[in-house]
Amino acid sequence: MLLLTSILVVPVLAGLLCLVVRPPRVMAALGVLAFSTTLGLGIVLVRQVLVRGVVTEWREFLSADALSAWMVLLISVVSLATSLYAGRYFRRDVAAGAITAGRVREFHVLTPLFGAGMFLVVLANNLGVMWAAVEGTALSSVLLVALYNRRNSLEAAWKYIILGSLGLALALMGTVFVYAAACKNNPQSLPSFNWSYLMSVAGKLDPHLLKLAFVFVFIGYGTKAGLAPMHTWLPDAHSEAPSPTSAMLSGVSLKIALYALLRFHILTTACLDDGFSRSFLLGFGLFSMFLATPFILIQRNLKRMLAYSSLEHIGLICVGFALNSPVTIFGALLHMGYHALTKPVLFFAAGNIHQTFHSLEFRVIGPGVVKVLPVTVLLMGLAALAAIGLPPFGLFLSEMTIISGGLEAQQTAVSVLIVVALLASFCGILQQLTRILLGERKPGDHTGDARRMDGVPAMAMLLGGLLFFSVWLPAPLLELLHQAAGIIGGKP
Amino acid sequence: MNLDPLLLFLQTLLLLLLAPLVSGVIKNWKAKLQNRRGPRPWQVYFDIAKFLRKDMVISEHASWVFCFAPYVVFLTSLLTGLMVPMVSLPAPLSLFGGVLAVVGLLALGRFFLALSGLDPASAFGGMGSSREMTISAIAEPALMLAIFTVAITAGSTDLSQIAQSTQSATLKLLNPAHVLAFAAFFIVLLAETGRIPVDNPATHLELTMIHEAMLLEYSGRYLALMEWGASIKQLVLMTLLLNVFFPVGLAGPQASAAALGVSLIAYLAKLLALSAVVVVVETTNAKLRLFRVPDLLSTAFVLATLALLSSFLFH
Amino acid sequence: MAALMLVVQLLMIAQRMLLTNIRLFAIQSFFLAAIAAVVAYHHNASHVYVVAVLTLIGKVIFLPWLLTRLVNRIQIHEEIEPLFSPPTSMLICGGLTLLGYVVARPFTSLERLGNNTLAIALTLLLTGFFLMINRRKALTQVLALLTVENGVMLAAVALTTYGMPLVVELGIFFDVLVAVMVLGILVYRIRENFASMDTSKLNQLKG
Amino acid sequence: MNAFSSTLLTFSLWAYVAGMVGALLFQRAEKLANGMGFGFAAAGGVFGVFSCGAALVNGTASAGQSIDLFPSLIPFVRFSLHADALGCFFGLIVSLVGVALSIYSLGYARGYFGRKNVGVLGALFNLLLLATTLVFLADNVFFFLMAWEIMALTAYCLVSFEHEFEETRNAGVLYFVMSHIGTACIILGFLLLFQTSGSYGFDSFHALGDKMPSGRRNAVFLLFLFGFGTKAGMVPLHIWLPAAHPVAPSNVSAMMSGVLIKTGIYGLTRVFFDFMGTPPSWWGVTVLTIGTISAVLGVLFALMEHDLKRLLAYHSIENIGIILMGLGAAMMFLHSGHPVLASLALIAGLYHTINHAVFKALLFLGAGAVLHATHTRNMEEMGGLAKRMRWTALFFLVGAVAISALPPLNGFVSEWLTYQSLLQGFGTTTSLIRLMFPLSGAMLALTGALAAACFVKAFGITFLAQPRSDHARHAHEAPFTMLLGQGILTAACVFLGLFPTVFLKLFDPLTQQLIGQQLSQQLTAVNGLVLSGVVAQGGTVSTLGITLMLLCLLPVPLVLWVLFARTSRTRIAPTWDCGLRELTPQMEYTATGFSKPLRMIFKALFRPRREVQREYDFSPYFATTLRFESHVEELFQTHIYRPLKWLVLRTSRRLRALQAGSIQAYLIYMFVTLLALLLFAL
Repeated sequence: MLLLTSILVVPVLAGLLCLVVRPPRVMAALGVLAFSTTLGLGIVLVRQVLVRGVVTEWREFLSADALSAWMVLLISVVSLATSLYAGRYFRRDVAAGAITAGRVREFHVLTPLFGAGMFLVVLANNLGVMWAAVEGTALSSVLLVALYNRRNSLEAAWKYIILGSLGLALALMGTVFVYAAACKNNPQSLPSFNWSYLMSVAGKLDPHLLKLAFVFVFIGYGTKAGLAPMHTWLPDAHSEAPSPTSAMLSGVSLKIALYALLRFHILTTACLDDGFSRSFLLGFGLFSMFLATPFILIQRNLKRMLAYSSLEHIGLICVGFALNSPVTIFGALLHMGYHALTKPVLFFAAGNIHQTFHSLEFRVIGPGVVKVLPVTVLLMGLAALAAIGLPPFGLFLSEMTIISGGLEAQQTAVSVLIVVALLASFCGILQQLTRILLGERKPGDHTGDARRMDGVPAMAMLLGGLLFFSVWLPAPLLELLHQAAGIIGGKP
Repeated sequence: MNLDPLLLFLQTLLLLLLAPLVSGVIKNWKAKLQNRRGPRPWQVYFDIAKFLRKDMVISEHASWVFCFAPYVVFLTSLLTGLMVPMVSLPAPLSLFGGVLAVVGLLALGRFFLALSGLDPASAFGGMGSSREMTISAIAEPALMLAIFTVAITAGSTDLSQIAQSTQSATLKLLNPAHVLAFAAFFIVLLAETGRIPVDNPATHLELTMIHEAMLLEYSGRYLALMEWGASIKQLVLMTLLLNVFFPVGLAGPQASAAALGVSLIAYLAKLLALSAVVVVVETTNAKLRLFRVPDLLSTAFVLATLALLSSFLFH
Repeated sequence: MAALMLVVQLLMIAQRMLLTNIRLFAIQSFFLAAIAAVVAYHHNASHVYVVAVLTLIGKVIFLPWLLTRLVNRIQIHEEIEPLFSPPTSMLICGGLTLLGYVVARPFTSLERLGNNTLAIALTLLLTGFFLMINRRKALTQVLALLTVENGVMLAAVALTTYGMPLVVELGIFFDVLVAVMVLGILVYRIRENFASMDTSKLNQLKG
Repeated sequence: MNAFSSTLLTFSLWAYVAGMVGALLFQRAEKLANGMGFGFAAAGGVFGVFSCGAALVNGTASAGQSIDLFPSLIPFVRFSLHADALGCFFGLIVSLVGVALSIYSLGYARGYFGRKNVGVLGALFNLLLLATTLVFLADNVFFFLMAWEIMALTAYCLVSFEHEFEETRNAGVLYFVMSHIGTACIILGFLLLFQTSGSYGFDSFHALGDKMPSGRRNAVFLLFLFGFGTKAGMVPLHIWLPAAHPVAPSNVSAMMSGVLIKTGIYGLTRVFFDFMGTPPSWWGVTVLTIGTISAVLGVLFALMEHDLKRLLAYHSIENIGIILMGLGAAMMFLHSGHPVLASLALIAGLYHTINHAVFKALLFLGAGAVLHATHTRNMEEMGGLAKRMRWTALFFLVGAVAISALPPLNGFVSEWLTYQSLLQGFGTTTSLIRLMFPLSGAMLALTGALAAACFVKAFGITFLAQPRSDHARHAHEAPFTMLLGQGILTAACVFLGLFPTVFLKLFDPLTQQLIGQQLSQQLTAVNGLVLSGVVAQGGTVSTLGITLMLLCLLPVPLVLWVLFARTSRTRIAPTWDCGLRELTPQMEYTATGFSKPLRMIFKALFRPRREVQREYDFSPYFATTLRFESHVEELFQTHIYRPLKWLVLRTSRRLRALQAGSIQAYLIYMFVTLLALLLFAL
């Protein structure tokens, strides 16, 4: 059976179906159906990858190794949660007249396509196709960001698309250079542009050209992955998009771009076999972590704060990869997963708060949200504790893994810097959230229609998963992660 | 365990009887020095007896602490007396505690004294307790340091041990460390026994009194216990100074009756001498303002520190 | 011929009128198509012809037509006020060109059609980038983006033996088309909401 | 640890779990939740006491191997416990205090019925006990850190339990932030150890310090001192403590002040005496100095408080200081190679640890009862409670005497041991450092005296004299469970005070494990009646003897009654009021007034500020209304923390300009980065 193909096709079909079906409930259901299918397929894929190492289809046009399988899982889970949450969310928005039914349809059409694009990114073997797919995700998501036709959301969307596609143009330049390197290698025929092929000839590629290529690719995909200082679109887009989309952007989309970057990183390292690309990842990762913290400390807007925290986590993940010891890479991959399970919950909760208080400004929301939305606050609190790296949640584990791995690799200074950055963001998030979540409502505020149970299934699903995987990483998953770490670390 | 019941009994008796006399003597000599006739030395006995006979008036606001305090004050000072060698080494109860226990027990007495001052809801009592605790607090480090200086040389906190080691090397008495410590302890003694220039035992002028202020609400037998306890405490501290810092003529263990007699006489002589010094100091000095007292006590602290330093140098 | 593209680029930077800019872009894209055709003829690689044709249809005919239509639709012909004054921007572009040549020098070996196309491609990219910074109108930023794309395509044609594999070419081509459409939609909406296309008005999201 | 102890231990852990689950399940039914939560907690405590006690008594503590609580399913983490002597000792503390607190809470939590969710309170309380116990028993870095963080988190939740008040929220955040800063240091410290040992098990860290390069060794020392010191609340890292302890529910305050800050002491002991090998001399000196400073400053700040619970919180800082003095002296002795003295000092410190746990918990429970009765923490509104709450007053008085280090109670014993070790320390070295011993001894004396002054104020103003407000006037005695809780701790105070020689035996396995000495024989004389210094003729004390003698001397006054006072009668009359009509509460001495002299004497430290606003008709001496206000400033707040915070926030605001919203600027960032990287790549 065509496993990879079906992973790609199922969401596309769901998206196209949404064009024709009428009732919004059905559209939402279609999304849930599609992504739960892909999740199932993803699990099958994992087992096949563990058996065969690499799964390929269409003469290696599509191929999946451990790394891609891991990403497939993340994409499916987050998208599933999103489509679970989106149904009620938009019903409420439509009821409140914040958005038209047509736009809701747009969402239900675009979200699966967005997902499919991300699947293509991780499954495509051809680097050019991968580029096209990334561009595709950017284009589909920008319309989602602009879904509420408000001034702010348009502004955010505009910045997102301009910076994003400019970045991607640079990435394309880089990709072209890589291909050029491949051509220079055998001037006669039209060489294959498959990552697997390039890896096989990596040793013989022109190092200069590859360096140049990596610079462009780094800036390009780095922009999409929100590495500072190319991150500037990120807080805007994440805060202005409808919460389900924010969840997907923050939960996986960043990591997909990072995945694309990683592929080139692996290639470059294999060719140059020095710390060239690693130093990029390290520097920009740390810079992102440190740039994020002051913005968290003095943030006034809930979703922007969450966005900056994503920025910091991405930075941490990059550093994990850059430290390049099996332990840290493993930790970084783990961190990706846990973060993907955590961040959407926070954005969903933010969505509920937004719909109840009609604002995301801390001072407008004011203290005492717990009195209005106890369940949401409980789940949000747990997710926040996870996000700031407290046990028993897994992020604590992965962070500790990265830090200790760094010390093991004698990178004491880096580890100390990581700890400091994490500490600062901890203080910020704790202080801000305590300020709004706890306390007593101020008299005479309009908490109009508080719906206590909104979005609980989605959040509970993710948190449950988080807790479960925090205390138990099943053996196949561990094996998968170790293989993925092996791929990145260059030791298969 | 070496508890000699006879010795214990004798020393208890000595303490009980000698204490009022000492304060009587001091009062008397003071009057003489000020060209007054003054009360007879044994007047204090009569006072105590009178207090004991009188009815008691207890404040309506007072709680059980008020009635409990006099016993604590009296008994603690009596007990400390038994831990200090008076006429013979070792002190009857030296086993039960050395200098730390003595200081601690006196502090316990002071603690309840201060509480009883607060209990009747009178402003005077509160003022008295506040000042008492303040002064004792800043007197404490000087006291400890002075004692440490001798204790270190003896390598023990047991008063009898200290006295013995001091006795064993008499020239140590001229050791600057020793002298300085002696001076420091003397100043602390003045403060702890509520003497001029720190406190004026003779006055009931509200702004100057400290110790008396706490006793204002007491009458009858409780007052007797308080006064008596205070005088015992004074005797104990003086004895401490005399026999620990200046153990001349102190009888050693298992001494014969004659030796005991000699040492008793020596002790009384030293006691009278010390009282004389106290009297002179009290008459020649004016009472200090409350916020000048810390300066005096910090002087004591500095002296003790110097003592420590010099003992460090001479080791 | 690549040099001509650069000249056009510089003209665009100097030029202020919106419609003229669009036409200049069309011309530049035409040159790109021509280069592609030459390459195709040179190595008679059939699929590079496809690229040439696609470029011709897409970037020389369709996109300019679309943009012109958009311009007429939202009625903006007013002047574009740049960030830097024309002389300054000219100087900067000179610097960028220099940088392009410096970066490209080590790779002259792998140039198929000589006269350092790579350098020009890089310069196109950089100047396009600069153009984007320099202009405030939403539409000109789109144009600038497209010129950057042109630079990339030039590199693609120039550096590689037979251009990229067809799949990739197609993918890229359609992505560009869709991108421009999406951008068009956004421009239109922005125009509706802000009654202007001045991106410097888009500065509400801070912190 | 033999089978008996380990079984009981597992029982106690499961009891906590059960309490947690039960309380959460039945949170709708308050009474049931209350009973479940605190009942199970008490049971767990009892099990814990017996388990750890037994392990220490029959000396099998250190013997046992580490047992896995349950198999680990994630990499790096082993959920392994190892109840060695040190762990057991601290386990004993937490369980002992836990029992009393749980019983007390049964009554105290009723105050929340209908207002707050008692189920959550109970669950968190159990979780706190559980986590704390695990902290003491964990045998693996990751597991330790997990327990540590969960403990901190639970404490945060409990501190902000009454989160309706902003003061509470801020205090909670401050606590958690400080605690987390500490944790970061601890993490780094452990990872540095791991860098050397290459394993996460505590067993691999034993005496690791000797194998380390001195630079890293010192780094580890400082990191741990900072990290655990923050948790312990040593000066100058203490600022969170007086903020967080008062605002928590009183049973939690007691838990935090009694046990939680001791986790810091546990960490220091574990690291310095188990991991770090023989320390260089400056470590001991540092710890001793910090200890002395903490002790003195803690009590001085306590004196200035008239919020009863804040006062107690500051005293925790003081006592931590005293404990640190013991530890520091021990380290200095280890350096100079006097294991016997080292163990004496260590015992002094740890003895004071358990003593402080007991009497501070007792005092906080008393304060809780008072709060429960008068609904205020402000001493100026109390008074006269000794008549209205007889038992509470008695218990509080015992606690006060104990904490003031007065004989014959337990505070005196541990301070006596400290004095002994300091005194003997003078002879251990010939360098100038030895002057530190007597000087810190003198400071200890000062601390003790000031503490006495402070508790005369605390007890006198709170419980004696006339009520100063209607709250106090209508106060009522606490319910039985609350009294029982206090009673247990009071009994513990008396036992630890009167029978130190019995208790000292428990230290043998501990000192054996850490230093290789067993002192209980040397420390007791006259078949256990007397506590004696370790060196011959070093001085002896017997609290039991003192108590007995006091009783024996009691006849003296009684005889005098019989002789003289047969006929005298006793009248109850109003206090002498200088001829005014009557004595009103306004005329009493206030807490502020009581501490005035010391405030004046230590002016330089307190920087007192006073504002008097007087409104009068014709002469300022006959004011119609008078408003008096007096503050002292916490110099660490004003000189370290506020400027630091201000600096950080200002920098952040400056950086905010980067994200000013102009897309041109963003493009320029990208452009510049691109150019920079291009140049870098070539």
